[in-house]
Amino acid sequence: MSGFGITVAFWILAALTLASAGGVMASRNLIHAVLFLIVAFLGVSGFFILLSADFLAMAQIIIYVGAISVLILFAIVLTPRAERDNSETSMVLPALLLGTTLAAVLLFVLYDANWNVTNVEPGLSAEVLGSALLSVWVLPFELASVLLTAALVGALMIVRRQEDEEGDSAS
Amino acid sequence: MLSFLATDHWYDLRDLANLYRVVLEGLDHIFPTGLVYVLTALLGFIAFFVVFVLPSQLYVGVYGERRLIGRMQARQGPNRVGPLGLLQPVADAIKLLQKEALTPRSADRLIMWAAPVLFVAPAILIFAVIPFGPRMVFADIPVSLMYFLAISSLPVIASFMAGWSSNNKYSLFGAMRIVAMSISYEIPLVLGLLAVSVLSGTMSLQGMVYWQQDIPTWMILIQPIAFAVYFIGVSAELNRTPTDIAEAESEIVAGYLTEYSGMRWGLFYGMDIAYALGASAFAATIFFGGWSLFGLEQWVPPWLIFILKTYLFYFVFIWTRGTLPRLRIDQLMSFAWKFLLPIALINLLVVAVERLIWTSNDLPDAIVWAFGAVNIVLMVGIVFIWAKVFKYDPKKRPTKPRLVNEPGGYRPVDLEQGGPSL
Amino acid sequence: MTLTLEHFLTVSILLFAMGLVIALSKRNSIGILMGVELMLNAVNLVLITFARFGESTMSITGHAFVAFIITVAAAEAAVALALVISVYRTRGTIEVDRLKLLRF
Amino acid sequence: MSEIVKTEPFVMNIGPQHPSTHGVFRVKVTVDGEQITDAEMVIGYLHRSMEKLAEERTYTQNIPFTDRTDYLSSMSNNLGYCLAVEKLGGLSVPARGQAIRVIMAELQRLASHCMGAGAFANDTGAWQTPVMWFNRERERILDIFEMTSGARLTCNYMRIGGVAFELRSGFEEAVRNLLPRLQQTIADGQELLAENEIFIARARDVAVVSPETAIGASLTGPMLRGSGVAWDIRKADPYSGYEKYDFQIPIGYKGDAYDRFTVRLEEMRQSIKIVEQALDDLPGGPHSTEVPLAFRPPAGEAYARIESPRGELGYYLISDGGPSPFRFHIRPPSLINLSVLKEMTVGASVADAIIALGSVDIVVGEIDR
Repeated sequence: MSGFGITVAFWILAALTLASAGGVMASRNLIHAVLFLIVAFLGVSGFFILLSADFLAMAQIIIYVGAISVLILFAIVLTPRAERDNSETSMVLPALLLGTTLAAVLLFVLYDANWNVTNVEPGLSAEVLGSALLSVWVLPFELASVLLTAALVGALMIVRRQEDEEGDSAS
Repeated sequence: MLSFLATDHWYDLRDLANLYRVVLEGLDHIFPTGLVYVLTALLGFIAFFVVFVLPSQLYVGVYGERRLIGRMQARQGPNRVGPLGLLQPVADAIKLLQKEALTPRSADRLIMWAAPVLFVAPAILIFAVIPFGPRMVFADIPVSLMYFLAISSLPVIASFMAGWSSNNKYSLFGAMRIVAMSISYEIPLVLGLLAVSVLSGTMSLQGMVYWQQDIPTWMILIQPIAFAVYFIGVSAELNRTPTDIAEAESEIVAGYLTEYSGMRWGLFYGMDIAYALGASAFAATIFFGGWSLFGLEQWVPPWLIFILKTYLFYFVFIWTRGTLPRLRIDQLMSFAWKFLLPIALINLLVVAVERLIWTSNDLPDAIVWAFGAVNIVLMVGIVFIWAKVFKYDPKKRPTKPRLVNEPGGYRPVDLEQGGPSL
Repeated sequence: MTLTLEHFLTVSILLFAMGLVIALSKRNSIGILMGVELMLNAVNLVLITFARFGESTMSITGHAFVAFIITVAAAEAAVALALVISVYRTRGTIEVDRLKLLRF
Repeated sequence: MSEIVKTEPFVMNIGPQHPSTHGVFRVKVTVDGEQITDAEMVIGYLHRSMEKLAEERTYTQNIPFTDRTDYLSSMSNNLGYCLAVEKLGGLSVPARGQAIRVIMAELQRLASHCMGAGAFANDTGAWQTPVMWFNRERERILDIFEMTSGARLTCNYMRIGGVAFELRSGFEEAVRNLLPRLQQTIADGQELLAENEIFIARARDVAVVSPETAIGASLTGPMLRGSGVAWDIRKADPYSGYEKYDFQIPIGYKGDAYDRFTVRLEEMRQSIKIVEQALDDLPGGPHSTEVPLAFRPPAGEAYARIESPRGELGYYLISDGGPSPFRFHIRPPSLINLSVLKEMTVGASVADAIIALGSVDIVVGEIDR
């Protein structure tokens, strides 16, 4: 995988993604953190495009940026002002230590291992993905739809007000 | 597939890609490859901007909309600056540039500054996948339908940023409303477009144009339900009346734009028009045959056909804006969830079955017309069933008050024996 | 310059580590959720990278997994935020170090 | 979402500078999500102390004050005040003067309802179109006022004992040309709004005032009639010869904002009928009785009421026999109609509160005086 444009795109995306992930970590305001998170999501979808996973890149934007981030924003606005603080607990040092160690170990493994790499474009398109989802992966696919329904109903049940339930049982 | 009369001569303006290719080849002799890459992209963008976006925005979006709405509202509209007021958009732009962009003291300065910028970027990106002609498309990617949906979910974030950072209660209201509404309307919108994609068997916009050219038909005739869902969903996403609750000027002043002034506001305004144009172009591509016009595209420049179709669709946006009142947020939400979503799901199911019948029995293309007939019947049927279920009968609903001759106390409503149903 | 597997995996490892640190150290439960989302994204990136570079006849598996992860992430976010709001309603806070009681 | 999730209530100001408070009127609402849990009316931004000022001026000099209370219907205000003074002084008005007064008052009702219906449509979000349509016709009515009295908004046309001037030549023709246009505009408004699905969804069952509440809060005008109570001063306590004309009282079904709107439209149709009848048999003779400029009514008190476009407009005067009133009090229909606003808005959403306020059709000049 080479070429001037692709290389430049990779470095820009890498810088963007990692910097905005750092922004999520560093920003004290929860709303700022979400906005950084959105940029990180967009960066990851850029990587997906670089890795010729067009469909998933678009799905990533639609779901992560269009739905999940918006949900998070909604949740933040619904909880009042005092809860918009994004500071760390006292566990920040151990967490940093653990994170660094994990990154170091994984990076060591990555550069130590002898990956069985091909540079041939596998030609994975949305059609291939679709037929795979509906043939090989049909059971997980159906399970995912059940999961989504369950999550929908579950989320509704959790946030239902107490008095609503009483009103329902009374009527 | 290209039974196209267009030649490769640069002066053949039926396909502007010819001209562009000649320029690209000429530049290739002068500049190194990497620079040509950037230069031609820039050139193409500028040409596109000058030929389509700027005139459309200024003269269809600003001037045309104001003149037409003026006409609908029994007044003149802009007619002072230049002949017929044609320089009005330019004057407006100059005025906006001169104005100070105020920032409230308690606002979140950075986000307030960044919101209009982030609002602009997707508006331009949206046009990248729209085919203006057989070869006139920036990025003919195979998932351009998904691309459109993905990009159109971005400005919501910018609107939210604008509303939240202003630190104004009206703005926050507007931001909350736009977020809630866009989540709700995204779902029927996606399902409606999915049905289109299922029937045509492609997610590429260019592929859909070719599909419609080959049958030949328009998708709106085959899938009226999908079109209805798309139109309602997109006007909700775009904040056009009757769903402009996010900047409802009679309720929350200007919604998320309350604290914006000067060119920052101008960017929001201009890009709102650009989004509406993008949605119109998208509808023209998917539902109205794009640049094809039943063979006429061989003589008339396809891009002209396409732009005219876009403008016609945009006119519908202007028209609804000039006439319809605004719905309340809970009505909009329940409309999305209780009506649009089920209807989009039913449509998807029917279309999937139709597609299955079509491909597995190897039927001729003309069968699509039969599908269209079925879908139209289905649409009418759904509307009637819906009316039955909700006992909707406009004839029995009183739109004029009762008349009495003598004053007195309360007159109870006589609901029995053929009285009005309220 | 040629981009290889290592480039992409390095990015995703760093992203994962950052997500982990965020998830472990943040006080606000929505902040923790954001860390989890970042980690999921990093994993997605790994899967896509291997689907692109790995030598396999079933490369699409990676894409299929990512599709499932995105689905699950959407469900997870919805439920998690519903929980956050529910917790906020009963306890008046969503900061995890103040949520000490096991009793509801 | 906002229905499911409980949010932190916060206070929001609607007004005094807000696109749909119809003047400088302020409602302090406490909202929980989109739902209003408390509303507090703040009035007085336009207070000009008219009632006190009127005690220093002669009866004739007070007529221009009445123009400026309900500035959208100055003719009706003039009429109400003049009726009160005439009652106090025991004066009578010649038949022609009475007919001219009726024509003017009904044209004023048309103009005012044009504004009210248009502004209400604007509150529902029909972006300026109905307001422009109705305003176009209102302008034509104001042209007729200008032709008759020399002023468009603050006409100052009625006098104690009659009207200020004889009608100009061409007046009748102008009015007769105008009426079909008005019919057409009302029909357009009916089609564009009253039969519009979205408009019905927005206004039906919103801001309901029950007949009991309406009577209990002494509402008058379209507010009361919208609740289904047949009450119209023109019928119940006729003045200026209204008993001679054939018209009907429109009453609503449920007392919601939609009923009030349609009642207003129907009142406009009835007003056209009245104007036509009045023009058809416009009596000759003098337009006014001679009343001395420094008119001194005998000591006593009088209350006269008329059906203004907004409801019962009453003028209460006490005379001590001097050239200026001892006490001058206005019963402004807007203020009393507004008293049910809290009842209508609490529990509704912000959007419905705007509809509720618009359906009252207030004029702040009259509320604050």
